[in-house]
Amino acid sequence: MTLVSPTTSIAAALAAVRPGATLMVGGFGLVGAPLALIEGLLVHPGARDLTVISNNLGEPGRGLGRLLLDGRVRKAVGSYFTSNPDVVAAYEAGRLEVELLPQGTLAEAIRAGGAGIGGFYTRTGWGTALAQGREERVIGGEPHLFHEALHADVALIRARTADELGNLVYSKTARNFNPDMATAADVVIAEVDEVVPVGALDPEEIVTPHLFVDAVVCTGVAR
Amino acid sequence: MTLVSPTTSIAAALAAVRPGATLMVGGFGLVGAPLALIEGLLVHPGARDLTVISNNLGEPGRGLGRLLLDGRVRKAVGSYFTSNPDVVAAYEAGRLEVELLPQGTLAEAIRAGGAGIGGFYTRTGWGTALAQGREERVIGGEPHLFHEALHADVALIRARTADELGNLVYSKTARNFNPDMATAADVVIAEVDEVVPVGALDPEEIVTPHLFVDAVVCTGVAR
Amino acid sequence: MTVQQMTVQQRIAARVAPHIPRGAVVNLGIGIPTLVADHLPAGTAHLQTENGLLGVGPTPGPGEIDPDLVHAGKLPVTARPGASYFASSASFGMIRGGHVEVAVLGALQIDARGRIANWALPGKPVLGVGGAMDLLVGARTVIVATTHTAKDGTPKIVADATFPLTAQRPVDLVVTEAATFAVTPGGLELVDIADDHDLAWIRTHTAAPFR
Amino acid sequence: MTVQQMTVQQRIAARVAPHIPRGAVVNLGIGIPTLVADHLPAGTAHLQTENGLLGVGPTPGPGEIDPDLVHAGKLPVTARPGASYFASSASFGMIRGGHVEVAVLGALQIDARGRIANWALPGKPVLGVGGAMDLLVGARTVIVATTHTAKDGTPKIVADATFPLTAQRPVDLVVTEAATFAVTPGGLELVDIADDHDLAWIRTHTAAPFR
Repeated sequence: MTLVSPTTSIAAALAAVRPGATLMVGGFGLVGAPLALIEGLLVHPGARDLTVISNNLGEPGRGLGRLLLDGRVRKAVGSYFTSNPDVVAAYEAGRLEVELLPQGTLAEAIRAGGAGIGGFYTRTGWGTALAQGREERVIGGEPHLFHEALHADVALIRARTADELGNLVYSKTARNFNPDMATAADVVIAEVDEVVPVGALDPEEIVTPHLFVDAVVCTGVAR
Repeated sequence: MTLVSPTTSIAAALAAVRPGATLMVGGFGLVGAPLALIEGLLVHPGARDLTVISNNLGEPGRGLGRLLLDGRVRKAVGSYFTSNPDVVAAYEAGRLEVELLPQGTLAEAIRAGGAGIGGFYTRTGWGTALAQGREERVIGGEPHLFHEALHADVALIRARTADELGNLVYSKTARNFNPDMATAADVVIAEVDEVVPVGALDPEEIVTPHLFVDAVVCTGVAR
Repeated sequence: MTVQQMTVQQRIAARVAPHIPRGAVVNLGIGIPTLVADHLPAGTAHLQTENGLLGVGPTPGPGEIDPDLVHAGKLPVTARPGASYFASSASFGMIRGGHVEVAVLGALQIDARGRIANWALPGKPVLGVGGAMDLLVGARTVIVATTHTAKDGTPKIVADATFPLTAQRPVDLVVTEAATFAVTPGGLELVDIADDHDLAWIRTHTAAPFR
Repeated sequence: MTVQQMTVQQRIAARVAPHIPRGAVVNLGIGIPTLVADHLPAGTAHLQTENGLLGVGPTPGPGEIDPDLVHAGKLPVTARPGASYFASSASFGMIRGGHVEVAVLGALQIDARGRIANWALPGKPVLGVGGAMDLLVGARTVIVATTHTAKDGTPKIVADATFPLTAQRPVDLVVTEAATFAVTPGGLELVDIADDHDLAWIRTHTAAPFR
């Protein structure tokens, strides 16, 4: 059942994050990233030894970049870490394990995890350095690579608006990985700008139906 | 480029359907089925020896059921044909080949075809009569079945509203297979109730972006 | 309407209702399972239908029917406030992905391990499966709602199914007009007998071992 | 602005623009490819960006920046009328599924078969790939927009790539400030020489065979 209230505290919602947990964190860089929840992780003692599945690991000292600098991240799974030099430094110092996936494969593996699909084949990456160790299969005459689905213990996402059931709509390109991640974790926590009454969202427009969402934190900060 | 005009004729749009073609046809039973396009097939000489991918094959004498009675369908791929006795009769008489998939596997295979995914693994159907001849694979300790993606030459779909670029929104549960099929065919023809100017649809609400749509036929019959 | 006045189908549905947790997301199969909705206190469950709606409401009145708004049995429904519509692939993503908490399904047979057959008849062409297999592997809890015996009076709960199984996954609970069985690793466990039935009747009409 | 006043990057972008069919759905990579937008007649192409927008409009003025509206290079953009937003999985479904007609990508190297390297440097940790591999396998036509030589003056078009390839799929067209090569089954074919360059320069600065 969704815990939706404009007053659900970040600390209460983040209690689901345990040491060693695998987190999915929405956002494309900082756009659509749940920045208040990420800040909450910095003061949550359970947030350590984390595996973070996210397209990037924030920017230097911002978003997930802060979590990295605070030594909370053991492993990062994503598609583009080079924009944050701190990630490169942590990796080269042996403080961070990195699993790199093409962005489309990352998104698809998250969607698969949420949709009960065990794994899938994509042409992307075949014949490249990222194909190493991956099973190949020819389908329709074209070589594909196998990828298993990704799943997380907790997903931290950001949306524009929730209704009181936990239905979510997003804002422009801040949508990105958030709806996919909302499907692929045992516990899904959404940070939103506003909470509206049930029935205020058009049923045709809801992107994330409430059955995916476990808790909603309203930051009340319109951007 | 999308051919969108309130006056695009059904005949012009259906010219893409050639003998022996594989069609995807949207709808769950008759709900969300492109009934005007299906009627158009009945007077289109190219519509014969067809393979039809659709959840059902209409109802007796209605929707795709008419196409079947008219002898245009060679093979049906779907999940539930028993509600139309004509399908059972045609199958038993050896006039119709049938490939039966669980409904979720059908939907996923169509989505995979549209998304450039070669194939996928699902737990659905493992250990049942529908697993016959299918590759098995244990993922995460659970047995899965492999399915290849589905693709069609032409998809006939139904939406509520198109804008003049071909962006589509649907009506309630008449959405069903239509958005998936819109992605998975070489030529996608949408039957809609109304065409509105570009910009009239909320960008957050568009379900099928116009790049998937090749032609829009406006029936102008609001239901 | 007293319990005595209800049809056997309605009595079974009424016996399922208390097993639905408040606030749960529930998918109701065609037939007896659909009737469970009538026995749930209004608004206590979120009904999902695999043709693409979360938040199924009551059956519409004759003048309120919307041909674009049906459940998986293709009959008209309404949508409750807070409802949402989605495509088939997304709907089955919810189901297979474990986001539907309870599925209530009908059955032709239930075997001693709690596996069910509900989609095909032996010796008949296999031409319809729908969403049954997906619901059975995907829903977190599966409840079977079925008459205790077939129309010819033979037991539906059998040692070995003679009809094709819908999945290898056992269901969690079997509810009939006479009894409720929990499915445990050790087999079927009788957890409830209906007021108008007794253990002797259940023993006579159940062809699988149970405790 | 005359051609002479344009930066080399702008000159390359201008040379790419005539190869974009009117009405095409186009994805522009980071760097020089992004500049191609400035050289397309307004509204003649539908720009898709893989972070979830079809219908990218011009760069906003300073007071019009929306932090929730960026392109794949994470810089602010606007949305045109008729635009739509979608999730990452849907966006890459479009790309891998062949629904993007043209991708314009940058390159570090192009080999004699028209395969490109544009995501990693040899001997460096491999920590970023983004959407490059998906675009390269998925877009129906791929155009490379690149300077003819690296910053140190060495040819980018080489017989064999020393940088890791982005895909085995060859691109269709290679456009530099000096030349345009079509990629054919037989290798690179010089189809155009820029007005301010000549064949001798191209021969000297191209390390792969071409016709």
